Amino acid sequence: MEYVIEMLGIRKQFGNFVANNNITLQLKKGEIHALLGENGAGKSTLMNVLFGLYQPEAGEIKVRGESVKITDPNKANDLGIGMVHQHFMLVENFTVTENIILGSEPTKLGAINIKDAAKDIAALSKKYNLDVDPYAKIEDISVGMQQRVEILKTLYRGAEILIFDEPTASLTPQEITELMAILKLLIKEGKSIIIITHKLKEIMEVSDRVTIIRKGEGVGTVVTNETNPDQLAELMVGRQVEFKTEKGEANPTEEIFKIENLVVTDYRDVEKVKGLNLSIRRGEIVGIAGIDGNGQSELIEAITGLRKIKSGKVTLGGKDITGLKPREITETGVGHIPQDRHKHGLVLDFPIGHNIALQTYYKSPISKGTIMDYKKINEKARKIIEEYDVRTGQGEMTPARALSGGNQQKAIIGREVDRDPDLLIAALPTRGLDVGAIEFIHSRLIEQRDKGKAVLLISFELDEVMNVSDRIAVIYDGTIVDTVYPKETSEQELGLLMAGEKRKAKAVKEGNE
Amino acid sequence: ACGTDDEGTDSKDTSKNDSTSGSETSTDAGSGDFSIAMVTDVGGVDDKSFNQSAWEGVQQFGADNGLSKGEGGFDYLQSQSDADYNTNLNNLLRRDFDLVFGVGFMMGDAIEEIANDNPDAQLALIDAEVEADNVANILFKEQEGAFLAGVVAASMSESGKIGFVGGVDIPVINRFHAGFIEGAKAVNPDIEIQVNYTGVFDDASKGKIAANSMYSSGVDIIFHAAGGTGNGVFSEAKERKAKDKDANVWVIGVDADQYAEGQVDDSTNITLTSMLKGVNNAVVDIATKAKNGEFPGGETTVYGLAEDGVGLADSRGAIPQEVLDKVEEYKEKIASGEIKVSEEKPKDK
Amino acid sequence: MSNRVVNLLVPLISVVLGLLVGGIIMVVSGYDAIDGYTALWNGIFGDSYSIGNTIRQITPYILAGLAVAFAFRTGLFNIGVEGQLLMGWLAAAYVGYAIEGLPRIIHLPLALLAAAAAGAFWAFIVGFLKAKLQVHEVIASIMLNYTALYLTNAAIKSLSDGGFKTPTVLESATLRNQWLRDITDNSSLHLGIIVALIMVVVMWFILEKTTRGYELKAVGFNKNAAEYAGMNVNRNIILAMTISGVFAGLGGAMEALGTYQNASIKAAASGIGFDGIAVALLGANNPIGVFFGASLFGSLKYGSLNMPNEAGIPEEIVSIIIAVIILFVASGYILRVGLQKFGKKKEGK
Amino acid sequence: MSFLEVLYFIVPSALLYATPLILTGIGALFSERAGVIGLGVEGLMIVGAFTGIYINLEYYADFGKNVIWLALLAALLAGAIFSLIIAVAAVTFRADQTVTGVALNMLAAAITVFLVKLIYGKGQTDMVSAPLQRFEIPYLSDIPFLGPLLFQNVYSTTIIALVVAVGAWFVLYKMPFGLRIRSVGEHPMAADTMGINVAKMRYIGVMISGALAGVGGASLAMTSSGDFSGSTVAGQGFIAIAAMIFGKWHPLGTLGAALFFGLAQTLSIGGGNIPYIQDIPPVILQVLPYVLTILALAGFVGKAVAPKASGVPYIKGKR
Ligand SMILES: Nc1ncnc2c1ncn2[C@@H]1O[C@H](COP(=O)(O)OP(=O)(O)OP(=O)(O)O)[C@@H](O)[C@H]1O
Ligand SMILES: Nc1ncnc2c1ncn2[C@@H]1O[C@H](COP(=O)(O)OP(=O)(O)OP(=O)(O)O)[C@@H](O)[C@H]1O
Ligand SMILES: [Mg+2]
Ligand SMILES: [Mg+2]
Repeated sequence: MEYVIEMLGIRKQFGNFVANNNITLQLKKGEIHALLGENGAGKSTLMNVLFGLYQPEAGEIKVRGESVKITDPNKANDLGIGMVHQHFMLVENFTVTENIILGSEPTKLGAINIKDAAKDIAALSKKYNLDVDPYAKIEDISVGMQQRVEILKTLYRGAEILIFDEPTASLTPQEITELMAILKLLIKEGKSIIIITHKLKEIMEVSDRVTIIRKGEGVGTVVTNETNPDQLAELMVGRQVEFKTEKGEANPTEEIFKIENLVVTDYRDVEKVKGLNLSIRRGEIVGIAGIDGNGQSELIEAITGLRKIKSGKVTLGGKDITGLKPREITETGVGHIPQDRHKHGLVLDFPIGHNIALQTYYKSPISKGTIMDYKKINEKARKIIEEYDVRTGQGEMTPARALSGGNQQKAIIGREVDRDPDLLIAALPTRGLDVGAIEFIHSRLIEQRDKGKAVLLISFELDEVMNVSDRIAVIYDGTIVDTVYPKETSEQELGLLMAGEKRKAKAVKEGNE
Repeated sequence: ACGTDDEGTDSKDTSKNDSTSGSETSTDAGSGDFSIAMVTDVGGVDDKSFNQSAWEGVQQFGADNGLSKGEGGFDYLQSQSDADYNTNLNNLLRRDFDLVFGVGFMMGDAIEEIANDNPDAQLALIDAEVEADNVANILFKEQEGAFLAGVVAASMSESGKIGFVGGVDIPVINRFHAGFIEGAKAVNPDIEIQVNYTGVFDDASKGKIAANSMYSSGVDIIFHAAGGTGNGVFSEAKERKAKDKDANVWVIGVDADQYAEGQVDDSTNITLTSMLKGVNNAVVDIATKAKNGEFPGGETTVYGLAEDGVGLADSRGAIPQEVLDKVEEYKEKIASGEIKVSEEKPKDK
Repeated sequence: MSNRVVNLLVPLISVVLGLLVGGIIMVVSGYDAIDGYTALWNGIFGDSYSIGNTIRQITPYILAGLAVAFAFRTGLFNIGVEGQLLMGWLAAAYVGYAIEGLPRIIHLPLALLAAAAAGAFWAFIVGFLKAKLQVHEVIASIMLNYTALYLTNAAIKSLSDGGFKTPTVLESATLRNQWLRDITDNSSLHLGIIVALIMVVVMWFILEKTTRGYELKAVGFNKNAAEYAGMNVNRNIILAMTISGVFAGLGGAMEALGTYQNASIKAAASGIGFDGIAVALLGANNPIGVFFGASLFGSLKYGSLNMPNEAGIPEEIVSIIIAVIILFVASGYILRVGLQKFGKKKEGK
Repeated sequence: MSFLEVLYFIVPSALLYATPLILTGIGALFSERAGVIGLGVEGLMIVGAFTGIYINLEYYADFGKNVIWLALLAALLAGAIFSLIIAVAAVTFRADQTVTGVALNMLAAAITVFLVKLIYGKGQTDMVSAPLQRFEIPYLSDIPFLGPLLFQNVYSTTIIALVVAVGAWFVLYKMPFGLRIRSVGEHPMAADTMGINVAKMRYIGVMISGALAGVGGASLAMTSSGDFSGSTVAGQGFIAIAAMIFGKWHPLGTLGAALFFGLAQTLSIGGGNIPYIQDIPPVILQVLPYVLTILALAGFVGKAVAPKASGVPYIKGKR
């Protein structure tokens, strides 16, 4: 048996905290090896050790049978190891080419030979079917393309072993499909791959073997063909996990939220939402399915008051909230779980307790007049931490930054739900979370629904939309092209709708009538 | 802050070792002697200007009376900022110096306060006036010296254009300005005089640009009263001279003899002359009076041309005799009171 | 070792290391370090006069430090404290002498208020430019520092009819207090220290107790999240800058109504604003920390005056020491690592 | 003055004033591009000014007029070495970079004056015998209009500054080194994963800032004041930082901004001799350069974006 990588008994400590304890992972040549574990289990840490970003306290690493010390990423590159990180490692204001050649730039007379580099990259991207524009700036391209750039970075350096840390967390289903194809192509070209993902479906689909770690300890390695998602989940969490969130029938009552002919432009003044109509009733979850970039962000920003509305009308509980300030809208009864929890959801430098007050700091009982009551805030924070099972180091005084993504997300949801809004907008609420956390968040959304609230769920993941929503509105090119019920539709049909296909068909049909 | 005027020196005869270096501090002079000390403003005793001149006077007095530096003899303290004046004055009084000088117009308030708090102390204030019985005020008629500088400049100018570069626009500098203009106009009523207050005493770049602008427009002689800013005037003039031997550019220095500042090379110097302000002589004068029990407390002593308090430095041949004669002529008229020089700069140029 | 102990040890060790470096430099330069530090100590604590003046020196540093710290806490770098302080200085002096016939209980607060308003206005410009026109606050404030210097100089000139200082503030507006002077042997200690201490509490209160402070901090740390939470980001930026300017302006009032009793023309920046940056950083941008930072900074600065006086050592040595202390405090990370290792070794034994 | 005379005076003066700003501003730019705030350039300029003047005074006897080159070189080295304090504190010890810069400025000002007192026994040096001097560029200076405007009164340091500006642009935007240094200032972790030694690049960036600010300080001292004292540099380092921000962290932008300052400063000081301008009250002229800058920034320059990671210590593995 030929192993290209062997990590034997790896131990990595941060201070007194053991992130990896005696973990073993063996990668066969030409296989796709999945690495599975809960948030904070130590997956990224293990891979960072392999890539030379961290030095292990104990253990041995063998590459192609030879024992090596990977002191820094340079060394990893030399050994043919490339890594696509969980958070992209791209310089935003560099071009694709610049990002790829950084550190091993081809030169002509001392100057960077951008032209030749771009040509090489174009050739490489053709060979592996990784479509990129060599001259585009990173900040201008889609997440999917950014990921392709990341992959090209490793290939450009001649990597034979590729590590993917949660590559699908921020991709659209289409992009995920493409990525899976690319992975298989890479294997065909003789590469070996380690992939971290929380999505068991993907593991089942693409991997050959799976290594599972739990709380920093290796649980074992299984052959994909000989296992199933339930077993994997159990190995990962240490108990049985329910996938499909338990959900009763919805009892929608009166219409509470209504969007009429909404038109919104983006920062370049290009129309992104083009006459959109939507309504939500109390006691129902409406999921918005769609491919990223079809106006979802603009839609959310418009209804929460963060972006100017060009025309149209938004009402909540009969009250016209069109063009109101964010605060006025929140006050009317809107809760919002933002898409980017770091950027918009939290003040990372505040303790988690202070973050709980972010929407309500100016109101009794959190404050009296202009005086904050931090005792009350902390009390409330403790309540939410307890209720939502937010795992913190030092309770409400833990800096938000020090929480894992899943726990940050739980805190945000706790904060928003606690305000008891009539409408809860949840944008990509489970991105990057492990199955346990996902399950928890989903059941909270459903709980809201059952309390008679309206929930608007925006997600790129069909699974999530199908499982959680009571009604699915498909967004395409700035309008809702169709509304379907999860039970009456299939992923297939949704996919077509999201790609704008069915609409045409329907339109033709309607035209014929 | 304000090193009031100017700068300039004959660095050769400045004793280089009156530094703050500690070795000589604690020497004790024979007690019973009359001891004096001074507080500089932010310039310091080597500012090539009136602080330095005052310190020379203090040392002179010390030498004349067989005193040595330190307790019971003579000493100084330097101020880093306006906030230090009180403390420095007070520190010296506590060390029992018999007479303490405050140098510079900025020190007026501090002297007044210290004088009121210490009615038995004897203080002297240079360049400003306060009302206190135990303070001897020392003023100079800068305008009279500047008048002579104006006479020289107007007489020597070939282009009929001369310039004045000032530091901050304050009364002391205005006196230089006023005298210079009156002197120049006395010789040549049609002379064009460019005036530039740079607004700072410590930015040579500004002095340099100001001088450049003046020389570029045909000015051939610049009188400066701008402290460190004036360094820029010298460097501009020297540069022009270095580049073109025939360039007709001159600077008139201020306060001390600024001949050294004008040295271009071994044979060339662009310092026409300097307007001297005899702070050193005034210090010796007042200290001697005090020692003899004639301390002019509560009075203001003004040093003008008549008292040899101001004057022109040796021009080392740069100024022809006939001009020197003319200067002498005016000097007498001013000293005798026949010509009275204004202290106020002309309104609106 | 517990975190709290480490947090206390880091500045302490820094101070010790700074003094050590200073001592080494003195010895290498041929001075007597023991004499030097004795002089420094005496300069700070030697007698009631020194203590009084040390406190007086600390006062504006506290306020300048608060100004910088407040801005930092709200995500802004106020390098313009210097200019705001000058504006406050002038405003306090003007109100202090120009408005007659008011009782002290009204006049003094009014003069303080004027200073606060002037400083606030000057800082408001910076905040406004940043919030509305995306002008980087660092350039805007550097430029406004110079602008303030020249503007206040021109204003003082015209207020004093061509002189260099405004009239002395009236009795009804002064911060001077005879009792404070009496107990400190006529030092220039004034009531300003009380104002400064009150402002320490005010800053703490605003930031830690009020909803506004919560908003300001949120905007400072994460504009986007603040906007999502319905806060008006632009208004908060402007407000943060303006409040910072209030502290700076009051710093100017300390000088105008306490130390100098007037405003006079400055040939260069006062330096207090820049020192305020160091103070804020020494104090970790925390109001209580600023108080200690200013105390350390002000004591060393003031005590340094006694080094040339008593030991003949240039006072620059103290600035070197302060800079080294700041560097060590800033490099706290490495000290912490060292302490942790040290702590472990001890535990191990 | 005639219009032409005015121009012939303004342009060379503006260049003179701008020269140290260009050098220092671009120095600061290298530091910030590498992710370390350049606030310490004021102090580095002071070190350069002191070193330049000291060498010039001490070695004039040995080298004659050529001593200026030795002085500039020494200032370059002194600046680079002194900047190591920033590098060690900010990069290795992860110190707050603003603090480090402020402390360095204080340290530089104190140490240089302390040394002057120690060496010369007084608070300022004598004037140097070999200041930097203007010269004419042969042939070019004979070109009508442009000759007197640009080529008749040139300082070697101005030429150096222009070369540095263009060179910096080339290095930063065309060479591997520049790509790497910028990557470290934008996204050090990305650079790290690409095998770039973040600490090393930051050290280099800081030391380039020290070297250029050192030359800038020396050139300032040797052209304008001719001596060294505590007030020789007097805030020019901060103006240089302003120029760098004004120039949007771009070498040619910095060059433009520095020239703009030079022009505004010249207009304000020389304005007294220029028709129309001479009727403006002096205080307006004095504040003109500063107000113009603010107006320019507010009016049309727009938002400047600092290198993303500037001011943030890089700690491996930290998010
Ligand atoms: N730089 C660090 N310093 C201290 N502790 C760390 C550091 N990085 C990770 N940890 C700790 O190590 C644990 C494992 O982190 P790691 O990033 O490997 O988790 P993960 O399995 O990748 O999680 P996720 O699924 O959320 O990506 C975390 O719980 C965290 O407490
Ligand atoms: N420098 C650090 N110090 C302490 N904990 C850290 C550090 N870096 C990472 N961690 C912790 O490591 C854990 C996992 O990190 P990781 O980046 O994988 O988080 P995550 O849960 O996937 O979040 P997200 O998906 O939002 O990035 C978290 O608990 C995080 O807080
Ligand atoms: Mg991870
Ligand atoms: Mg994750």
